[in-house]
Amino acid sequence: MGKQTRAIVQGITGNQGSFHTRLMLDYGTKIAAGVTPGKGGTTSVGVPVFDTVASALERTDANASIIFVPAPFAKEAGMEAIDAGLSPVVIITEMIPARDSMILIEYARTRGAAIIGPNTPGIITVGEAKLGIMPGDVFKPGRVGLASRSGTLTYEIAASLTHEGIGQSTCLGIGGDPFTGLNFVDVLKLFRDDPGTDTVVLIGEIGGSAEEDAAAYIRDTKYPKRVAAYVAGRAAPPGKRMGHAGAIITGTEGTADAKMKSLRDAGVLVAEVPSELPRLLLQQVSPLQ
Amino acid sequence: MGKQTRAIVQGITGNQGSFHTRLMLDYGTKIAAGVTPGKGGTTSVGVPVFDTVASALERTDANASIIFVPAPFAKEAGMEAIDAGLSPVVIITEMIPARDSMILIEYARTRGAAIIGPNTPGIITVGEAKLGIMPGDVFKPGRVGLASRSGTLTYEIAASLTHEGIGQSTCLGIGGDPFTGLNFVDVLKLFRDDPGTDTVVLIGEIGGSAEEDAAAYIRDTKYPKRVAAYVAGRAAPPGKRMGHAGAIITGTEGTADAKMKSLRDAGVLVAEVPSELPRLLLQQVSPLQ
Amino acid sequence: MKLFEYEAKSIAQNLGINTPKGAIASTSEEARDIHKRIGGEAVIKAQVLVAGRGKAGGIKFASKPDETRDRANEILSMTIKGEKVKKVLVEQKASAKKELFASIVLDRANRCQTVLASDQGGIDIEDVARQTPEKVLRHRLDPVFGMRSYDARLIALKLGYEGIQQSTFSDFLSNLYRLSVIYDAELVESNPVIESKDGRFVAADLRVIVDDNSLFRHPEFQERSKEISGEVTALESKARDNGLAFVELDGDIGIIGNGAGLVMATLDLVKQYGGKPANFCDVGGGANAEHVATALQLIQGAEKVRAVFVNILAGITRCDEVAKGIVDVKKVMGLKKPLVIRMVGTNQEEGRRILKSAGLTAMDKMDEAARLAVSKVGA
Amino acid sequence: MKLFEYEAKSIAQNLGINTPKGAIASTSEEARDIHKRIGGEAVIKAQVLVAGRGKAGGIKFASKPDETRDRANEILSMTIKGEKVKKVLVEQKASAKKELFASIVLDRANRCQTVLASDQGGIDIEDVARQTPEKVLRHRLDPVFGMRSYDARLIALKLGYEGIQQSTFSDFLSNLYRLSVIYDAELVESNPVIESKDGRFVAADLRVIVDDNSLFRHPEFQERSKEISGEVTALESKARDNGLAFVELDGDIGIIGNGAGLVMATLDLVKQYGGKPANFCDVGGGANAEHVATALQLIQGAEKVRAVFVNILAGITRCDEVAKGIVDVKKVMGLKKPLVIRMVGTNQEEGRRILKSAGLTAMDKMDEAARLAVSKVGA
Repeated sequence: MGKQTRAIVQGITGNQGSFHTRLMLDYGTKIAAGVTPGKGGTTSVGVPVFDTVASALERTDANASIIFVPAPFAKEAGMEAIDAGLSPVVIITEMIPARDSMILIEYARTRGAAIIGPNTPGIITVGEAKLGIMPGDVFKPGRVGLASRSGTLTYEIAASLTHEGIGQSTCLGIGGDPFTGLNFVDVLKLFRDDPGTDTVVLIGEIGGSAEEDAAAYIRDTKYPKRVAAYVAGRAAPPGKRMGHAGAIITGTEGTADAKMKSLRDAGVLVAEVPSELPRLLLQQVSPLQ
Repeated sequence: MGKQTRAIVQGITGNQGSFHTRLMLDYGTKIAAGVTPGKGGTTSVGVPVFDTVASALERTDANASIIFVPAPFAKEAGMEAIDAGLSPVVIITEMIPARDSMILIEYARTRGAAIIGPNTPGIITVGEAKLGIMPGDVFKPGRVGLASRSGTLTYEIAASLTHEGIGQSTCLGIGGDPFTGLNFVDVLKLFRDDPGTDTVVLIGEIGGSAEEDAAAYIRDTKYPKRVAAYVAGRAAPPGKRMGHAGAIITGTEGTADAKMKSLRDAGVLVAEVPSELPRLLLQQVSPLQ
Repeated sequence: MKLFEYEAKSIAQNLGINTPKGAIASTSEEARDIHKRIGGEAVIKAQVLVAGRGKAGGIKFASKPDETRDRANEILSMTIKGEKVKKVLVEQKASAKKELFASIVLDRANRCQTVLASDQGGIDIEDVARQTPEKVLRHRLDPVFGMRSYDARLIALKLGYEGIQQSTFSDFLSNLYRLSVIYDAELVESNPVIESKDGRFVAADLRVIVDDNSLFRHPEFQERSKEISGEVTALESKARDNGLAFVELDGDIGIIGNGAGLVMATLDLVKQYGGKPANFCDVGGGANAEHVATALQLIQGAEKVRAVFVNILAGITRCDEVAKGIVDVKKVMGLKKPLVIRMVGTNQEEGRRILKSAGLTAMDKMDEAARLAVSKVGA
Repeated sequence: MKLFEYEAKSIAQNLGINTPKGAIASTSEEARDIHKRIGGEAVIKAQVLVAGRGKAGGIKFASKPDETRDRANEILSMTIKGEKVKKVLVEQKASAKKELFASIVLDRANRCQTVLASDQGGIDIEDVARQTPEKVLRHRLDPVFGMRSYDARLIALKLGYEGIQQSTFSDFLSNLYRLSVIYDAELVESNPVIESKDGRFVAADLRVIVDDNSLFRHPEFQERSKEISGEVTALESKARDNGLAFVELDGDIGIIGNGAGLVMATLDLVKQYGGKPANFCDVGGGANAEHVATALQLIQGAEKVRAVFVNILAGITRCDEVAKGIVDVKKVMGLKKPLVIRMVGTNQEEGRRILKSAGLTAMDKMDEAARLAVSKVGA
């Protein structure tokens, strides 16, 4: 992701699709084409629109996709992008049936494509390009890589880092759904190999075991970069979905406290409240391990 | 395939399964275990029987499978073998629905397993081991690799080669169905890299384009070994299935004459009648190209 | 969406899954008649969506129809964890040779469905999993190809079944799996599965949760999901009908925010500073004035709420829209509870101007705002 | 198994595929009544399984019901390529804006299903493919995931459709694909697909061939596959009922062998030496005496057969069983035609002993045996 990214916007003619295409273009993102079935031959926000991804690629050159299509069509839109060899495929769409996401993620895995999301704010290479719906102005270039399960909370934390003078390299949402293409472990691997990133910030929440898995990975691989984290949902009761499809404590599994403990035990700097994150990073300048 | 092969027999307790397990053992094949659902804990022809391939592999060590289960269950039996990491998977079963074979073959392809068949007599590494139902005594060790779409005709031709003193390295049936795991091109690749094989004999028949594809491959890659072929079905009328599900001329496609011409044009020695094959090989001792 | 036990069993029966003989009753007389019809000893089970009905007395046994009537009467007058019991399921008590546990869950870490099974059924499976994890078998299913017969058979084998019982149990599992696919279930759980003396496997209890996101392709459940509110409180139901992600909590500080993560963090902050949130309310991305107004009206209208904290980080959402919504409520019905607003981001200046014109102010930092909100309820 | 056009269309209608208004008739009066009911101009089509009914006069048009009765009468008295016409389909003649071609075939080389489509419909598509291959679009489908909406849309786009017509045609294709999956069809072909003036796509003709190997999971076709013998000759039908792979040919030398490839090679050899095979008959692997006897009886019973050539390479099959079968026929009904036997392999000595005891001998080499068989008919 960066200056070399040229994206297709699937669902470009919808409200969200056209609105955010404009904002992505404003941020400097290269948008090669849009795709909306039945709207081929038109343009949206100045971008040429095609009926299918394959026909778009006959006329333009792209290597990534961002998807805004409604949930019932998102699985096939993702497959279409993957069949065309696009990667990453950023799926903004929320409320996709879990079974559809499960199958799509397996489809991507077996074909070597990276899916970001679903139900993600997207990904931003700060100062270069964004494939997503995040407000560009809360970020500033720097060396912190940030991955999150939520949208607005990411902007909140990015803004507070920016405010304290801590810039970011790449920020992305892994998505708020039970099944996501990239998880925290995948993202940690990417940041490990990214020379532009010194520190990784993980913003987790209740439900599932993505944070525990990340903690295990950090511990087991003696992760070479500094990691800090915040986990939302300490005040959430069990058995209730807190907005995100994936944010639910089932039985005694997936509590914020358990996640925070796992991360701390793995040497991660864990903030009690979001505003503590920049303070932790400013205090602890050098990598932990 | 050879002395290192240790096979699971799926469907070992059926008539065909037990009969041919005995013959395979007699030929020197190593049979690690048999699998028949519901018959776990028994033995068949002296071989321990398990309920599933996975449970067989907890107790024995195997790397290949041969399948005799009835057609309705063959797709899952194949998947079971592939999931267990077995390869090749030799599918003797005939009359498997084409859709099932299609899905199973894709399953194998994406998981890196080799399927021989379905509707194949199997494979024999002459003098070492056989996973199949061919009579062992028509073969004799030598340097001719033989691949065929039919069973009995293979034995006929192998016997005639043997009779003329021409031994074989490996003989296999690719299968008489429209969809087969290995096709002639795959087999040509395997024989190209086999130091024990000098000459390849292909026994084709009407229907499909396996022979034409083989001819194109031989021509395009300047295939380094001598190839001879016979194609059955010059007397077959169009639109009729000649015994094998795959042996059918559709419209003007898949005729024996067209196949023979393609092969000849690619430099293959093409026999008009089966008995001409050994003569062709004896006349033409050195590789063509 | 959780299904009632009787709904889940009705679906299951159509897929060839054995369930105990029985029927659903809305009155104690109906319950008695059902017992008469099915004979034997009966079990009367409260049909509620909350968990823990057994411990709450919502499951009773009776050997005679009149006794069933009395027990049904008792259960039908109960409220279990806030949920009024409206129906009871009357079933023949099955005689078990063995009780097992079987469920098919979404396995988030492995991005697939996973079967959990145990021969220690009928009791709390989480206890079993904690105390004797080796007693709970986990078997992952291929995300695309699902449960093949050999998957089911291997599970049956590991539970100790041979021969015909192996086939019978694997057929039972295959049918549970089919149910999960056909109905997009995020959970299918039978606890206990009863192995009867004649060798059949019977889903004595059955829980099914349908993926809410799949309801667009299950028209049969769309109406139902609106009708039955047992799972949610009246306030939650009202909020959700208005398109808000809403969870009622037992505190006194009403919370409104945009974005699930931010709202969760807001609850955490309030709690951190000694306050108790009254709810989780996410107005979502790009919320307009009307949305915000609805949320504020609902929350300040709740009796237990003693202060309201609005926390907005505007990205797609615009501060002017949020401000308009708040000001509208003030104008139309007045602000009934102390209000703390934190609002930053897109169109911040315009938003604050609108607030100011109505005599309201917004803060910059969520920490400070949270602390202020907590102080409003005197904590 | 080929379906009749009216069967294919009936299935198609249930899947939401448009077909012309019409119905099936067994008598000319029924045909007239159908025309009365549907109105407009009618097309009367012979319902046969053989190809080429159009050229054979099996498709006629009529503008009045009485005319339809007369045309139906003519067609119902026809025999097309040996197949007696028993039913006609009477349909309203569609007014076409455009005629297309669409089919979904098994793509052997690519091990998947492939869609063939063209905007040159209504004519022989093989001619189009030969003369202007660029007019026939080929689109492969994923073997596991099949036709996705974007596959269908891309095909529609390449045929020149935009906007709403693109969706309408891709829905039409998706339904043809669903038909191929639900009915395990090795071929679904509509030629022509008519684009009507009001923009609908209508399968004016429809061919469906169901994979014979899938019949075990299509009980609805199992009876039908036995009943309807239009596709096969009487002799073929009888042979297949007896478990023989059998194809009738137009020569005079009856052929019996074991293994499809060997039998094909035997036909080739006979032809090579100037003979004409009367049939393809594969008794299969492991055939027993009874099997062989049945085959021999059937073949020598056919009037056109002037000699019989039995070619056995015994592997799983045993020579003694084959010999027994032949000798049984000789004993029971006598050998009615000159018989040449080539028999080698498993239990060869025992087999030859049995033959010898009945005064028969077997040869070693198939070439020599074929030559001898040809000489028996004086060729």
